[in-house]
Amino acid sequence: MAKAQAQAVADSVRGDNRPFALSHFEPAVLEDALRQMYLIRRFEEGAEESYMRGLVHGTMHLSIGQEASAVGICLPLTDADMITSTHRGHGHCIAKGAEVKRMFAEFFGKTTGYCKGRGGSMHIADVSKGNLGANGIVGGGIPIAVGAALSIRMQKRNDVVVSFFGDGANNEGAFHEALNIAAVWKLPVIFVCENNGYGMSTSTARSTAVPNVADRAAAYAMPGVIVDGNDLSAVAEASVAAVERARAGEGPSLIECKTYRHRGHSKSDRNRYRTKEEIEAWIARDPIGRFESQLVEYGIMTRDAVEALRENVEREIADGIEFAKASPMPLTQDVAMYVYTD
Amino acid sequence: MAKAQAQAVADSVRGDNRPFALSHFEPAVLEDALRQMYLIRRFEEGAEESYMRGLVHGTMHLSIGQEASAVGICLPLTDADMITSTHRGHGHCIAKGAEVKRMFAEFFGKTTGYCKGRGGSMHIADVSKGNLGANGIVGGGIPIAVGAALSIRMQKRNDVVVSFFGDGANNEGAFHEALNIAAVWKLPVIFVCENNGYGMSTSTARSTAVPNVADRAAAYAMPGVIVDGNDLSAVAEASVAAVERARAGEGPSLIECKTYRHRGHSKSDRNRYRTKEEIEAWIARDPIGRFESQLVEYGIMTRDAVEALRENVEREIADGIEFAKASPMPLTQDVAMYVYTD
Amino acid sequence: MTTRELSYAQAIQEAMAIAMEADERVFLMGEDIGVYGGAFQVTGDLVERFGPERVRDTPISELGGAGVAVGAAVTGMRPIFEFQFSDFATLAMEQIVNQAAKMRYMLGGEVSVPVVMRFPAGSGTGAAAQHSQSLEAWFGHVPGLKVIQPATPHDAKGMLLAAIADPDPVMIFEHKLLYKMKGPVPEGHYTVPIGKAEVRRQGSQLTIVATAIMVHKALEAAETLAAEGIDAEVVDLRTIRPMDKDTVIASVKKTSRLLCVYEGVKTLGVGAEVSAMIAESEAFDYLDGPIVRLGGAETPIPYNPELEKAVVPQVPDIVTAARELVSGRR
Amino acid sequence: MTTRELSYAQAIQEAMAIAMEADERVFLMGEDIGVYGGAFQVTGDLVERFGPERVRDTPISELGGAGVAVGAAVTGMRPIFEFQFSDFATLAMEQIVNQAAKMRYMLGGEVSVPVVMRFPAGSGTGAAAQHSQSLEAWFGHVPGLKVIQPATPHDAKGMLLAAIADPDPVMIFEHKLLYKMKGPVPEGHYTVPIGKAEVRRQGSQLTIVATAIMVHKALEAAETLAAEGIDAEVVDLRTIRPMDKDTVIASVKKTSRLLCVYEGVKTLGVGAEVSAMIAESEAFDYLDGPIVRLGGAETPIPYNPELEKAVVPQVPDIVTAARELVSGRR
Ligand SMILES: Cc1ncc(C[n+]2csc(CCOP(=O)(O)OP(=O)(O)O)c2C)c(N)n1
Ligand SMILES: Cc1ncc(C[n+]2csc(CCOP(=O)(O)OP(=O)(O)O)c2C)c(N)n1
Ligand SMILES: [Mg+2]
Ligand SMILES: [Mg+2]
Repeated sequence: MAKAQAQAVADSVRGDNRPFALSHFEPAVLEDALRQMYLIRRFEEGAEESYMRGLVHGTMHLSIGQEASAVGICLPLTDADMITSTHRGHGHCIAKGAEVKRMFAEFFGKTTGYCKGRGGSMHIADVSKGNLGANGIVGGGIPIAVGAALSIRMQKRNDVVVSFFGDGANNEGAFHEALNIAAVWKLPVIFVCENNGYGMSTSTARSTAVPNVADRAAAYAMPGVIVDGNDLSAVAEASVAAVERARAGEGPSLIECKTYRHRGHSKSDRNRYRTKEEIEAWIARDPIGRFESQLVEYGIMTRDAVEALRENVEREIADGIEFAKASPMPLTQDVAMYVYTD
Repeated sequence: MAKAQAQAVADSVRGDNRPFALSHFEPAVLEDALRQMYLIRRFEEGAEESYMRGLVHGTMHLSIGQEASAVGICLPLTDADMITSTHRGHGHCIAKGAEVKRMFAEFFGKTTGYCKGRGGSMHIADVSKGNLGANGIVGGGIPIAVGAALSIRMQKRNDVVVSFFGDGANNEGAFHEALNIAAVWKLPVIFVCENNGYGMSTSTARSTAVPNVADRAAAYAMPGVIVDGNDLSAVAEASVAAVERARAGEGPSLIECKTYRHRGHSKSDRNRYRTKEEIEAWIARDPIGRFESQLVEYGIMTRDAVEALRENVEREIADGIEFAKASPMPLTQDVAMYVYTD
Repeated sequence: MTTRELSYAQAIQEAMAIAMEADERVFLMGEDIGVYGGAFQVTGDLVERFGPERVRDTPISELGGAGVAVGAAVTGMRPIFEFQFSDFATLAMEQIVNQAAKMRYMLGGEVSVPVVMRFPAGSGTGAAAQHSQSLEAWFGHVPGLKVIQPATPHDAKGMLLAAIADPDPVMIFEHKLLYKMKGPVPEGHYTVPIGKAEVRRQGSQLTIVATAIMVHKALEAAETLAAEGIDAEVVDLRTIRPMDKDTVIASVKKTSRLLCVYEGVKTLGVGAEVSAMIAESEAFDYLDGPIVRLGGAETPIPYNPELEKAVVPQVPDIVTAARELVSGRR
Repeated sequence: MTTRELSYAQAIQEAMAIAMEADERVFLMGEDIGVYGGAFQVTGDLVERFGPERVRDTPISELGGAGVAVGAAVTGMRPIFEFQFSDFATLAMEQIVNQAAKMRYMLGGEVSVPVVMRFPAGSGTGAAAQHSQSLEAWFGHVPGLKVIQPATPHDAKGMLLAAIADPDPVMIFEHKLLYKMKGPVPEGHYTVPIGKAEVRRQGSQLTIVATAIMVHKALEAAETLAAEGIDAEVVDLRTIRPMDKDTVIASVKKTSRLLCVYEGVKTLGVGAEVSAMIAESEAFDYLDGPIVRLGGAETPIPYNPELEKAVVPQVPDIVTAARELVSGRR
């Protein structure tokens, strides 16, 4: 990722009272972050529309409203760093460098899709960029991330792993076991809880004994920080600190991004558990608009540049959908390919 | 249990600087507590000897050195209160009121055993006294205890449930999920970690990210207390407080009893992970001698009474072994009995 | 008793409501079964009728939730625990298999474990490999459990009511594609016995033993076969454990040919047991040809809809297999 | 290559040591496999030789541990994960079945998952219902996994070395009562292929297909039968998934009779698949009698030693079943 080459200019600008990300990363990196946020948003809107038109099978979980978390966390990562993702994983995938055309192709079940049509939305991945995959099992990716971090340690590399999961996942045994193992072994992994207030219909208050998921970091003797998950800079700041800590061999961290999903849980949600007011209040705090305003306000981008970026994204989405449509379906006689390696 | 009728005399004796249990419980209850500690010790020594002589099959896990924890925790419990126990569960079983003769019979595989020879040491239980059973699965009893507490709540009863488990168990997902559910639902359950420093050969420092298991109570917003698990009074004090809290509808607690097992983990232990010095230091802190001295010192029992009590225990053990020996073996044609209810 | 048309999901919901009305020990637990109504709207609005204490949303904790249900069952309650998808049973096998199934035995008969667990199962919804499995065979391998797989709304209601009344742990596998299927369902309380298969169609030339959604595919195939002059008997197995040997044996003795159709992975799936049970029974001597199985392909369930269809038996596959079997080409 | 007598446990340990010497990606994980040497002393003193980074004691966290092994495997390592008892796999089915087995498929072939998991299994040690199960059939039902069950020290070493070299997840079921059994084991590196059964004894009148410890009981029974003039062929299945159909079919075509012997619960156990596989194969036409299965009883494993013996097939049971089959009394 380009942004991975970002220079830490923050040190040289002490006294700078711009938001962290703006002083820490090069303008090109910041522009790219905005581009990724748009791309995620428009990708998901495009996927939703394609779903309505019957081009996409099954269900999908949209992260609209949560883009700052995906992009902010991935800002300090290199292509050699890895992530594990969730059922709500489109944003993570794009933030970790995937191409939307191959994502659309996957959603359309095509051979050119990242998973050759075998995985779909819930298993979207771009392994070449270090994304070990979305996961249909809540909490399923967390121990896998710890295993990837163990590989890094045993292979004496300096990379890190980020494990994304939701607030609902923090009540799974897998969360507990994985965080404990990572802490005992001091592995380079960053646990990122995207707390959007609900696991499906169940609010964190009704599911989780503590007010903040980050409060549980104490049970694993690791730092636990809470950030405004709709503020890209705040997310990036927490990520930079945790990534540095991990690269320095000081062990894992837990970051909780407080955020919100604008859409229902999935395609089957009657939305009976959230009020209109709550949803609207969060839409007003849309992470994309906030970051865009910051970039313009601090002179990193002009309005025109923002407009051009948006247009580029539109084109990328339209081209991606065309690519996906034009791509071939897998042959049914190949259905058993990839079950085993050979 | 007789001791359950104990009067809370503590309030009336403010300024009393005797250990908590001595001021809180009637002398008869205290005597019985000492008797139970002896009974556990001698039962396990008897079981060990029987094992050596080939009368007992399989393996067993002795709790010698941990008697104060089992007995102290069960002191405020009634027969309507329930427990779930562990692979190291002989002490819990006796402390919850089981008869040693039926325990020996079970170990000998006889029809008169608590489990009619189907369960053995690892599944020892006396359901009539509220003991839902030892468990071969580390952490397996913890969610079951929460379920029993849910029954109490739904049946509008005023009872409580104690779930015993070891330090090793605190790294199982079942621990995490069960404590969280109990806390969210505010159920009348007391989680008792008998921290004997090791899960098999693995020390808590090598297995657990926090120094004390009780530190994890914060992750479930419940009180977590650490007690000297070899001090019966200290254990009883923590238990009384947690039981009162649970009966008052204030929800679960976590108690960590710091203790030690004198013997190896099971019959297959080469004991390569503990030093002689460590073991000897703990033997010097034997909970039975300490409690016995307190009773004599504070005039609750005379040395002669202690001696008589010991003799009674010897007789009970000897009679129990005779009973077990004389009992019949189950018939192999009955092997499928008790698989289903009918 | 009046009979109405209800969907399979409605029939299950009605069974739960009847049991909860009749017995206050009965309650429901599961993820998002309250205000959300369950991932497949099976619990629907029951929370409004019975309140959140008896229609209890759990945290996302399958192992803990199953264990809580087991603990409640052992101590006097009658919990019905819903897994959101049967695939998540993989997180709770410990409590189901080591605890629920064995507790009565290990404790020498001193307790019973009257828990019901419900598992939405099967493929066909585009949910891919981790949300589409058919794992009933695993449970069928576990003594202490009962395992049922109703194929119609009528049976779903009656077998669930039988399960709730059963003193032992009963696992009920509900094929997701059946939830919207409608069929006649009597009002009020009735039970359909656990452990009894049902002959859905009489026939003389071969026996098709099918489970869950495959029963309907087998019946459809039987119509096609009938048009070709092949007279197939279709047996709905209904219970995986304990299996109704008598009904299957009697059918095979009559028809001399056996085809097993099931969606779970073919190897070591339910049809393996049906086949082996017949091959060691007195019906063996009546067999006029090999015992053929049509089961799920030896792959995870793929996402692409065409691939997804290709990995489970379809009506034409059943027709072809039956035709070959009867004509002696197998 | 020199051949020595080693125990089954020593053979496994030697395989691990050879692999670790040859390939630094190979490492061991599990509960108490370090200084304790493993519950069955299989890892023994390997921690002294390879250090605690490569012989890695885990907390008591089967699900997390299995997941860590999967994650390490996907990212370039070759972990061997020991379950202390196979029964605890019930806690880790999610990672094994939803992740390890399906990850390559779900990701369209972009990764492999070269993890080996070792499961001490079976009854006979007096450890009762939660420490004595034989659950290999469950794993045999899962595409994406390979499942092996070596019966001799020779095969234990060779198959484990094959498993470590295999790019896909391999589950190895080791019967606890075999650990102390001795047999000839060549020095150095060699592999025994996954997916190939082995004819342990040639015979003409019936085929006994057996797994794990039952291979030895079947061989013993075959001696008794030989004394009575009954000539049994004994096939050691060795691999549950993928099953070696050719060897079993060829044997049954020769002998015309099939007896399956396995310790796991009879219903839906490994023998169900062996039986069904034959009943649908070309060997069906060669069968002279029903396919008989001797499997574990439909009970949890009881504690009492006599009861414990009664629930798994013993040599006299095999002899009787074989005699009845050959004499046409079955
Ligand atoms: C083990 C498991 N249990 C349940 C589900 C069904 N499910 C899918 S997403 C979800 C909610 C997850 O909540 P959270 O972790 O907060 O993530 P979010 O959807 O809010 O992003 C549930 C219950 C699942 N996929 N896996
Ligand atoms: C789920 C599970 N994993 C592993 C084991 C094997 N095992 C039995 S006891 C034990 C150690 C338990 O340690 P702890 O909880 O501290 O209890 P202690 O033995 O010290 O009383 C282990 C690993 C088991 N029985 N169950
Ligand atoms: Mg959420
Ligand atoms: Mg311990």
